[in-house]
Amino acid sequence: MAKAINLSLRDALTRDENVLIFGEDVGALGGVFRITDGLQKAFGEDRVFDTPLAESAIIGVAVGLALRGFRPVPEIQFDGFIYPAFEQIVSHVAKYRNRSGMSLPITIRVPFGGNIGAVEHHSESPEVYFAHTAGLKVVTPATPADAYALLQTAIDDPDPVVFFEPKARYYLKEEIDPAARVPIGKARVAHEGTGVSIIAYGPTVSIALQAAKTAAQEQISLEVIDLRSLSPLDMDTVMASVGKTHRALVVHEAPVFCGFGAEVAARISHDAFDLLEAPVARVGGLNVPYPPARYEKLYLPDVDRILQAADAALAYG
Amino acid sequence: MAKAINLSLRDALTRDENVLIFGEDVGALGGVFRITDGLQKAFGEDRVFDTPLAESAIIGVAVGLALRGFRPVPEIQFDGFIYPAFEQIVSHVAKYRNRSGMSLPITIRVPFGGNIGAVEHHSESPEVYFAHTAGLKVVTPATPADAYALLQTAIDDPDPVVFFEPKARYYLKEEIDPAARVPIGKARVAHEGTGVSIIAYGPTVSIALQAAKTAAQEQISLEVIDLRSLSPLDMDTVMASVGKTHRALVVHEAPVFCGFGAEVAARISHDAFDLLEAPVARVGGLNVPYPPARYEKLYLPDVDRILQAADAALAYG
Amino acid sequence: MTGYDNSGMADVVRVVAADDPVRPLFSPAGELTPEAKSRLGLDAAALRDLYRNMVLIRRADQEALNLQRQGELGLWGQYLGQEAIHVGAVTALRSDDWIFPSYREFGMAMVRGVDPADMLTLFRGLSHGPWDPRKYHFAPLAIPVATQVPHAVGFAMGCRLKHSDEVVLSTFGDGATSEGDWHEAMNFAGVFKSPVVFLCQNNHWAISVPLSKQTAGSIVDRARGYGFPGIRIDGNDVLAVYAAVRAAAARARQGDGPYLIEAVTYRMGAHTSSDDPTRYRLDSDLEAWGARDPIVRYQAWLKDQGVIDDGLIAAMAAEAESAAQAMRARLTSLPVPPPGEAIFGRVYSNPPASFLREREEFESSLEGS
Amino acid sequence: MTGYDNSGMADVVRVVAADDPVRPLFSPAGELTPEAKSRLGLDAAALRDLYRNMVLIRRADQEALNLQRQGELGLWGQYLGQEAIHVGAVTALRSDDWIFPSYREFGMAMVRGVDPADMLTLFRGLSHGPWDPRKYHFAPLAIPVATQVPHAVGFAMGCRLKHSDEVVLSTFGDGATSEGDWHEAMNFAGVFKSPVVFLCQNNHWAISVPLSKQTAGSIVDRARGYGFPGIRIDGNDVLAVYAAVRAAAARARQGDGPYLIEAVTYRMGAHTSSDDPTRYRLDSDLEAWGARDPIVRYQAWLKDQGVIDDGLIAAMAAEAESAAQAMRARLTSLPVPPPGEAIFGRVYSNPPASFLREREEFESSLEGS
Ligand SMILES: Cc1ncc(C[n+]2csc(CCOP(=O)(O)OP(=O)(O)O)c2C)c(N)n1
Ligand SMILES: Cc1ncc(C[n+]2csc(CCOP(=O)(O)OP(=O)(O)O)c2C)c(N)n1
Ligand SMILES: [Mg+2]
Ligand SMILES: [Mg+2]
Repeated sequence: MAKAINLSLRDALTRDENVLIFGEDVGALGGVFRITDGLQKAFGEDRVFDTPLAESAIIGVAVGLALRGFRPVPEIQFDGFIYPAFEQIVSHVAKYRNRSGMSLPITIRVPFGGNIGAVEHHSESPEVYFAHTAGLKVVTPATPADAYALLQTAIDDPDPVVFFEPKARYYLKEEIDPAARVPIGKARVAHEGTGVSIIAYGPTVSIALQAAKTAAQEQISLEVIDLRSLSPLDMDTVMASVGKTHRALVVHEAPVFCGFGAEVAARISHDAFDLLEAPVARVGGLNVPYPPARYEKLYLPDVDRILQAADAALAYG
Repeated sequence: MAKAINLSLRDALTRDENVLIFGEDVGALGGVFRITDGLQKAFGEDRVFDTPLAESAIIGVAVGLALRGFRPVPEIQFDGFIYPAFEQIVSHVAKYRNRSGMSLPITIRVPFGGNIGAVEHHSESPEVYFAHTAGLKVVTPATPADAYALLQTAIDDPDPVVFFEPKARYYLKEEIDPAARVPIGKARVAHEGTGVSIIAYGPTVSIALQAAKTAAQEQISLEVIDLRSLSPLDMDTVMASVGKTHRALVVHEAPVFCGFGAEVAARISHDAFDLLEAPVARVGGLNVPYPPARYEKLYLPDVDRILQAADAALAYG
Repeated sequence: MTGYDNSGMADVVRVVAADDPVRPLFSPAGELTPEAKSRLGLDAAALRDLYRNMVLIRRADQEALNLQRQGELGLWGQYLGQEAIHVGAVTALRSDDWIFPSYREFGMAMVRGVDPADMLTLFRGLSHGPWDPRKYHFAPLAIPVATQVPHAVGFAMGCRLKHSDEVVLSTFGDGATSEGDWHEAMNFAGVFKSPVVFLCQNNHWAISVPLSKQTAGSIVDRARGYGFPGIRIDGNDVLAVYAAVRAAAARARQGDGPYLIEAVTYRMGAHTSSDDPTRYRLDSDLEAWGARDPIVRYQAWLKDQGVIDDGLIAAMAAEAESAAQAMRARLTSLPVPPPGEAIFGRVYSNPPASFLREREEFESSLEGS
Repeated sequence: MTGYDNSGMADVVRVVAADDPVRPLFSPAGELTPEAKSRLGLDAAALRDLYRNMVLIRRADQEALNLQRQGELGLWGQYLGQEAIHVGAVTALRSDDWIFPSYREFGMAMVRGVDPADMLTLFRGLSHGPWDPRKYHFAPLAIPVATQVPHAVGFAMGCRLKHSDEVVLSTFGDGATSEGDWHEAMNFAGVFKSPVVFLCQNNHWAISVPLSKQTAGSIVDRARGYGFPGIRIDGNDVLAVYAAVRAAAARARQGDGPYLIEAVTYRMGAHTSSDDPTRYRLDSDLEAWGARDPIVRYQAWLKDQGVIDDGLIAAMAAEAESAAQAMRARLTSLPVPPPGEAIFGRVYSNPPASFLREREEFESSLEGS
């Protein structure tokens, strides 16, 4: 996926001279995950540049650059370091057009999620903070192909997009079709099934798919929905699936309490009230600060917990 | 309620010499809402003091003061200005004990909510950002008596508490019992009823009560639950009510999408799956940035929207 | 790199841009020198215009306060006493130089040509931003303190990247300098050598917090730490502000980077109409600063120079009076935009389907009621 | 207040604390003067101890890197080249003076007596903070850059409010000075005249970003803007660091407020074990700074002074070697704390019932599996 994102940035830089990439260590180093590898060399220091160590200003100057006619694609180095920029994102990036009529075509790239054995603050899943913030669009790919295509769409979109990259999936490899586009607000059926709908996004999609594979061996059929877009949320695709399965569970790494799964569960429970044959389950992170690396596997949702929840849903009533 | 909070702060300052109050304009001015009126005069500039205009540092120094043995009660002047302090709150206030074993008995006071005819950034409802953040306790009173008693508990609590004050209810008056305490994590039944459970908190409780009164005239019986504590959430009280009514709706000012109501609705829908006779409804702010004052009444939940949702719940199926 | 000797740390020593075209124009105390004053190159008409604009914006400020007291506005924040900064700074810029204000720069916007009645609809609760920033090169008011400063710097970085020669004016209060955003933006401006003029309106107060409790050290001294020059000037002298901003803007325009101007003035009014300064401010301060009123002082000087006479003064006062009445009349007759458009209309350029559905439901619910 | 004259702005002019007990100890280039060196009042044992501690922490640093390469640690960030700062600063403080580090101050913690094997459990993924800060007066490592600086200032404000005489050491890197938190904390320290010594470890790099792209102006110059003095010193001279921190701490202890020390050094290793400096750094830099190695230089000086001989040097090297082996042995034999306690045990002092229920469910689910 890292290569796909790099290629997507490269193509955006080539296609539109107003695209700018900046952030901490994105230049000579090519980013701590090498996502911007080679881009400064190829496009020069005016298009791809390092900034001082200040996230609020990284987003704040992105606003100014957008007002001047650019398409900024700032990088926040890790999920845990987007918080200093929270005011700029919530009070300005999300609301600027509403007060000025001027669009901010900013795409904020954020590697997120755990499972990389990191020290504290490097494994956060802050997506719901942004999904709750009206005026933003929030997306996250689960595959290299989607990462390429969704990032193209995000950069072209006239509105601000927070683009969460599942860093534990950077290693995934896949053929890229440079012509492909994924619209913002469109989920996909990652795996067809009939028994239970598993709603996942970003890093948990591949876990859900593993669960589906394992379940299949026991003749249990799970459908996996990859949301891709959190805000807006594609309830049509979700409801189409639940219309088949009548059972659903949501999976994410963030703590369950007030996590994005709450919105999905509340919506399904409401919209499919008469269809549901089991309560909508939520499988997610524990309601604690992200634990030390040795314990993260116990904190994070895994195949077993998904299968248990699916079995419970199937056994319900 | 303003007077009740002022009295609660006064009593805390008197009772515990380690209690400190600081923030922007809390000294000579007594706060822009006069919540700290007279406190600096009574307790001196060492106990109650103005700070420079820097929210992140206000919370950051609160952490340092707590480590030094104080019980800081910093004030954030308005809901919309807590965002610069987001990193300090999420990465430190919420997580410091987990990494050090040292408790942070900090109570962050935040006037929140709309309906005061203010300009932009002065009517926000950011509570879910904090409710989702493990390590924090998040509370909000709806009455002067609760404001007094809950603030006493919050200040005495060894853990950090975000104390949201419904600023549009500051004018409410009520007798205060200085001996009263409200435990964190305990909701209350604000009005008994049998038809539909209305789950509210902070500024929406009084609207829910009005709705209950209006409904009563049409022989419709609504029960109103005042959560008081968002994190932890008192599901026992909520479920006891839903056990009676089999119908529920949640009301808050924040945008509905990924708002706190999503957690409440998801939980009720899950835990009361077999009891519910209607989908759990959510009545809240529109999914837009808070609008200009002239339009806020159309944005905010009101008695009519609550009654419509209650009627729909009763008519369901 | 360096061996182990004095030059061992040479690479960490950054010399502040030696060139400073502003400093020579001012006395050590921050007063514009008579010599510099005589070289401003402003003809009588231009000198009169500075006066006229100060009179116009002060009268509008007063009228806005009246409107607030009469319930026509929800809030008003006076700039009484800061007119020399508003008029001097904007006049010193090119009309295509962008200005990034905070929330007290109504006067600046007026000088830029924004219709005052339209602007007041913000304080009437009808809009969060009633003008098109592109038309006036005037950004929306920024209410969260200091958050506009990085926007100004980013815009200036963009001007440089586009090889255009506009400069950006970033204005903020004394209190704003305490915020992290202010610092981060100042450092970015220095690192990227952006064409931006930082104008601090030091009016001695941040609501009730006086400068002495707000700022350690001094604001102007901070410029040096960011690698560019700065100067503290008399903010109640319109010609001083004009001269400083013009020189700093010219310097930025020719690629020499940022400049910090600390214009010292005094907030003669309340913080806003919701404020009660009697709780924290001494009347004696007002008297002292009243004696330095920017309009009175400038008027005296203009008379002295024979550039203006009582007839003209009266005429301009009359013009300001009728402009204020016109502003009031227009404001109170402006229609209330339809809710659907006001609440949903400007959130997205490319609104999601679910958002459009919510808007439709909202609008039909209105018809319903 | 003031009339309209030069003193009109007197109230906005803050004079930087005139007293500066540090400056006289140093040459303009930031070298400790021979004269000051001779007056440090450190006996031979104390001088040897500085050397010994530098040797001990360097060897531990090397061993930690080995452990990381062997997969025993998830991450390691070397402080190679910065030992003089770690040892000099901590030695200059009283043991009850609190230290608020960032994430590279393992050496400082060792000098404070924190068990290195325990500390390494953080990088082994076993704990977010393996020591009790109260026991060592050493705060947990702060990973979000610059966020610990306001904590240090708040703690120092608290010392003053308690009328106790501890001072606080706040240490951070060159990159940290770009963050808003750094600025806000510096200003608070100045406004509240807090007993805090700011120690910038300017090692020329923030991961791959060099000082020249990080900092406009110069770090030490910023102190003046906050109303307190600062000095740039040779951070590779343990005696210089010791002298500066001791003098600045004494000044703070007697109530004269904050002081900023910019200790210039060089990061000789990678940013962390995940970093690849070959992508952005020239080997020539390393050579030049290698020639200024703090241990080699100090050893030569000690020999010169006849304070140390080859026998002692060998003995200390041997001690460091066995300490490193002991650290490795202890680390790899430390038990893995039970998950329930490690994940839930320290979140709250007063855990909500729902939280305890979740912990129980979690723990029984483990028994289940
Ligand atoms: C981030 C933030 N915090 C707090 C406030 C509330 N507030 C509005 S104006 C103000 C004082 C600003 O003082 P200054 O920067 O000197 O500007 P002035 O009002 O004097 O023009 C404060 C604290 C705010 N608008 N934004
Ligand atoms: C707020 C924040 N942003 C980004 C990072 C990622 N990061 C870790 S260390 C570092 C560079 C810090 O440089 P400096 O302050 O000079 O300290 P040094 O590593 O040189 O000791 C960065 C960008 C972080 N930890 N915190
Ligand atoms: Mg001010
Ligand atoms: Mg560094």
